[in-house]
Amino acid sequence: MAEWYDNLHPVWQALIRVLLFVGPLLTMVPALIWFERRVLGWFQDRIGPNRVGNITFQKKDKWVPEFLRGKKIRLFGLIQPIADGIKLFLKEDITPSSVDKVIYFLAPALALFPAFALGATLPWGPFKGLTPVADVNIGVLWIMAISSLGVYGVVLSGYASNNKYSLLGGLRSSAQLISYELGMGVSLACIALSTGSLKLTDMVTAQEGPLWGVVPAVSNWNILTPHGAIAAVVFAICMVAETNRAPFDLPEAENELVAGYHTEYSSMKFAVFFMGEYAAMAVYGGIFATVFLGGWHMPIPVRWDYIAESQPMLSGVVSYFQWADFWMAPAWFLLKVWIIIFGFVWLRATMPRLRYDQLMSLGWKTLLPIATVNLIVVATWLLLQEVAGPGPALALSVCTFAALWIIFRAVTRLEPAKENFLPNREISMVEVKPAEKPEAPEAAVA
Amino acid sequence: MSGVPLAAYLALGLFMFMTGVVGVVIRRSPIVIFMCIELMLNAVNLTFLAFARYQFSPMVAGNSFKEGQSAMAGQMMVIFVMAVAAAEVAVGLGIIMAIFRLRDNIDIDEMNLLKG
Amino acid sequence: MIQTLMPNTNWSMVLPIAMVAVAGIFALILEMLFPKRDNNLIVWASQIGLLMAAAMLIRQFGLETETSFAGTIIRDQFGLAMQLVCVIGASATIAFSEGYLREKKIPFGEFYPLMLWSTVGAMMMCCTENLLVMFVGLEILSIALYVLAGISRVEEKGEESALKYFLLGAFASGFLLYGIANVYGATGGLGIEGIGLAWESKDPNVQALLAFGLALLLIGLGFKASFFPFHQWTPDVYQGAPTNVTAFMATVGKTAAFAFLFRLLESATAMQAIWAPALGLIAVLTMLYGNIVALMQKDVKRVLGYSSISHAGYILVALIAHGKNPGRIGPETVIYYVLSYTLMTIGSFAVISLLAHDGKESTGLDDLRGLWQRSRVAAACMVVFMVSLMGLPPTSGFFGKLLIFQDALNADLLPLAVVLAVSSIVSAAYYLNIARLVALTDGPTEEISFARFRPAIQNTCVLCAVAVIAAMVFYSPLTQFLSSR
Amino acid sequence: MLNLFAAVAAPKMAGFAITGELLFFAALAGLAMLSAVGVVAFNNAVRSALCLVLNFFVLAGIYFTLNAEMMGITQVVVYTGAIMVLFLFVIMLLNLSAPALLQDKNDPKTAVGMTLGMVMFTLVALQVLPGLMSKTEPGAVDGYGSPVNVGRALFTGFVIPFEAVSILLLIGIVGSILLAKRRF
Repeated sequence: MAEWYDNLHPVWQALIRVLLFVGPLLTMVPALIWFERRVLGWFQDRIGPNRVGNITFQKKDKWVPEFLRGKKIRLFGLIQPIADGIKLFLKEDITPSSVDKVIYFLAPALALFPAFALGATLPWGPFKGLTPVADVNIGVLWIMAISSLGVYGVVLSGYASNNKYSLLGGLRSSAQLISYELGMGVSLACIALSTGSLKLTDMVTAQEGPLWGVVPAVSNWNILTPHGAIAAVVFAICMVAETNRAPFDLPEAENELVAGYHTEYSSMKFAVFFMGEYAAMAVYGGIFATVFLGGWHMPIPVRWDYIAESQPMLSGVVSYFQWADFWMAPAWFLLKVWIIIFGFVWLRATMPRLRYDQLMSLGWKTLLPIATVNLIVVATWLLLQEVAGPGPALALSVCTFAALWIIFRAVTRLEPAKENFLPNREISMVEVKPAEKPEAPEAAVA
Repeated sequence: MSGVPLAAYLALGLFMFMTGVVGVVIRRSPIVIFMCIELMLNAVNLTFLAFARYQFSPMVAGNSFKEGQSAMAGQMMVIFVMAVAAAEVAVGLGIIMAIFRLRDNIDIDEMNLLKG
Repeated sequence: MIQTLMPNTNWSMVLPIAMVAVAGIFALILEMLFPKRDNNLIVWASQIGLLMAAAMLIRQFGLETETSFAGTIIRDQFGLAMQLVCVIGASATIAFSEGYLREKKIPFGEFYPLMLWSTVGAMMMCCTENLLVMFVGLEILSIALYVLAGISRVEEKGEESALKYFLLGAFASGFLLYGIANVYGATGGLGIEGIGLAWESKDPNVQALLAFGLALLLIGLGFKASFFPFHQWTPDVYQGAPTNVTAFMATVGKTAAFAFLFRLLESATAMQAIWAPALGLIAVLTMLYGNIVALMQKDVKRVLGYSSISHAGYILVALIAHGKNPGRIGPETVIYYVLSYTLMTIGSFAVISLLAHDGKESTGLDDLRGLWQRSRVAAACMVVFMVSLMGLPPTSGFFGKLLIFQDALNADLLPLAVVLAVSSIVSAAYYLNIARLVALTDGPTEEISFARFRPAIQNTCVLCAVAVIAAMVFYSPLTQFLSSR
Repeated sequence: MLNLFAAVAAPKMAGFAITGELLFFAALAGLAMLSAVGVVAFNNAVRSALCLVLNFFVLAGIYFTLNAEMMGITQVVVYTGAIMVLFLFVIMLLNLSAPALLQDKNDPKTAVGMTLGMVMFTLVALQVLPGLMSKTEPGAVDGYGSPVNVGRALFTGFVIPFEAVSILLLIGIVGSILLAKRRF
């Protein structure tokens, strides 16, 4: 990096790294809220927040440039989150009388902490020494460790509220988080195994290689490899469950639990939960982008180096791409994160909420076995690669996965499957009354 | 970490271990007793890692471990203690839940069905 | 190319253990595939697995002593023999379990895998000189036993015994671990062969750590083997747990603890000035306490619990004698005594399991009256077991005690030998009482007419009784076979 | 500031100087000791559990100071992330049906037990620890606690217990389901 940075005291360097991580994350949260509301509006064929933040300049204002006087500048509701924040901040802060005070105040902080600490190992660009707050060789384990702490905020707020619904919400959440933690961990382990390192920067570097070790022009994004694709799907589902987002937002299901663990929280304490959720969304998006989508590289998996070498006539154009790939790294990274966040919102807009038993059986009976089989396949693939070279290894590992999965399904199918769904019903929006009967004579007598 | 004597780590471990023992003896809820046992196990883990780091006694020739393996042995022990603790917790809390279902009470002082 | 990370590993050494573990997994899969509560298939699978493990063990008898897996696993005659005892114990327990569990209405197929995995832990403890492997084995053994003790979920007594066993067991393993930590600190490794060497370094710091660590280790293992001050859980848990689990706990669980204690004391011979007096005192107290308190019990499972405490004392005498002088006093005594103890204990618990009927089981001494009316053969076997536990000919218990006596005298442990003899005489009172109640008194007839009869239980009793007598008759070829070098 | 401390304390503590690292360790150790006492002293089971979480977290920090980074992070994953969550889960389940059960009454034997524990601690510490005060320089190579080294040791010398632990965890799974499932 730049010389002045290298000359700084390590403490200042660390501070800069922290600021580089926390600053964008904090600014992203309000933008995210606005983005979600707008996109949801678009999905639901309505407008969404578009009023707050319109700036109208008076004709007589002297301090604005000439061409702006009397104009109205539309910001499409971008200021809405800030207005929301002000509203929450000014609301009355109610503390119910019989809560467990210490834990009641501790819980929101505990909910926010993991969301911010989680991203400490995320690399935002190829500028080594600048982007990850700590580029330790236990990066993936760090993610596992911190994400498993997220459950405390939820469980403790549920307990401290001294409210059965809150407690139930907290319990559901802890069960959900523990269950999906496993699938997530195992699918991350697949990638760690194929990369051969637990460091996140190493994972990004490993994705710069040729695809499957065979196709030289395409870079080896983990989502493009067979095992990586499976791991990515499992990870994506677990990620949504870990952030308590729809369709896995059971801990706060309004119709069953009156908003679950944060029923008793109001004002800023509620805002902290809210912020935690959105920050977690952004950070998990970053993890997904780093582990599966090539990290800070351009969102197209092309190896510019190889193209420049093999097609010298293109080198002029390619050098431009190389430049963009390197210098616009944080922008690419953010772009990927936003794409993933769009996926989050899309899920929320389109998927109905799961029932509790469905949630559990999805986590334990589907995702965990898939991820475990995948882990075995990755190990086999690595072994075969040593023996037989990349091509056959890939084919064989795909076959192994198919075979293992068929065996697993065959074994589990033996148990007679219970009917898991409600019988089909007619649902109509307008209540249809049965044909009116004449009143019973007895009733009339009575 | 240089500068900190090995004895400081060991004293911390011993203190935590003793606290755990005291807790097991004086508390009445099986869950809290169990937590105190976990405290003891962690004190042991700390002791293992302190010894592993400081290599207090690497000289014993008869050990089957090669040079440099001694530090690993302590860490391995910690890993296995953690694994064992995980299994133990699953089973132990299962037992506590089962007994709670039977009698709606988990006080250790009221476990007096078995007498001679 | 692939580099092998582990040169010179001899997988055949762990094959018996792996066989038992795989048999357990196989049994679990069978339970999953055929969940019809008809467990005969699982029982047969388990027995075949144990039989194969026993065959693998016997095939290795007489081979050279050898270590493998970076010194964590050792194959010697003592370890093989003790593993064989564990396998025999598990097999005998499983043999009478099916009928008993069905009578008690706890027909879980998961019982058998847990039993087999518990055996895996015990076998691991028998074939290692490494504290880590011992600890993992001990925990596999114990955690499976916690579950098994509480397997009868509708019985408050069973759950209570499981909770007690679990809390005290976890507490004791905390002590054990702290002991291991200190020994590790003193020797720089987890192998127990380093203890003697470290002690001889004469460094006072090392010696303090070692003494502290060894004391804690002995507490932890003494809990498993239920020596005197750490025995409190034994009678309670034995009474509350299902009878077949008790039989397993009293035999295989203790066998494993004795096996490791044997190796530990052998490698700590240099420190015998530290441990020998303390352990001697513990042995005396264990023998006397177990036998005297057993006289006052009213529950037959408690009586056998206390009797097992006193037997632990007897075996401890043999262990001390060996540990004081490993060159002169061989392992034959321990192997022989543990084998005969396993057979007679499991046999007597098998007879007691006849008390279970239609989901109920009351195990007071008075309930033993008229047991002969349920099965005359089993009652006759009970007499044999009681005679053997007492230590009278013509049973293996007699020879076992004789060997311990002889070892104690050889190792200049005259007081221990005397206490052994005296406490054996004391024990005659309650053993004979049980034999009398089972074989000579009549019980209420209307209950007996309801009592059904399970042939597997009777067969187990007969096999154990025959084995107990045969172990005496064929004493010399048996010991030669078990301890062939 | 630190030098001042060292100058004041140095004559009393022969053999080693007070460094920043020592102070850092002292802070962590103090936190660990306080939270350990909290586990025993709080009457409320949830408070005890939270103290234990804090203790485990601080211990992870201490493991990092011992350069055992893999162990530190595993501590967080296993203990704070899984085991303590399970504890809290069970406490809450019991709390849902019988809140009074988790509240221990004040008991005079608490103080007695604490005192006895401290006496024992002092006795043992005086026996074992003084000789080890002089050992201030670590002997293990840096990086002995990296994931690579831990993994290599796990799959070479300790492969048998590693495989055996899988059986142990299987027992945990089967056992907990057997004990805690609602119906037979």
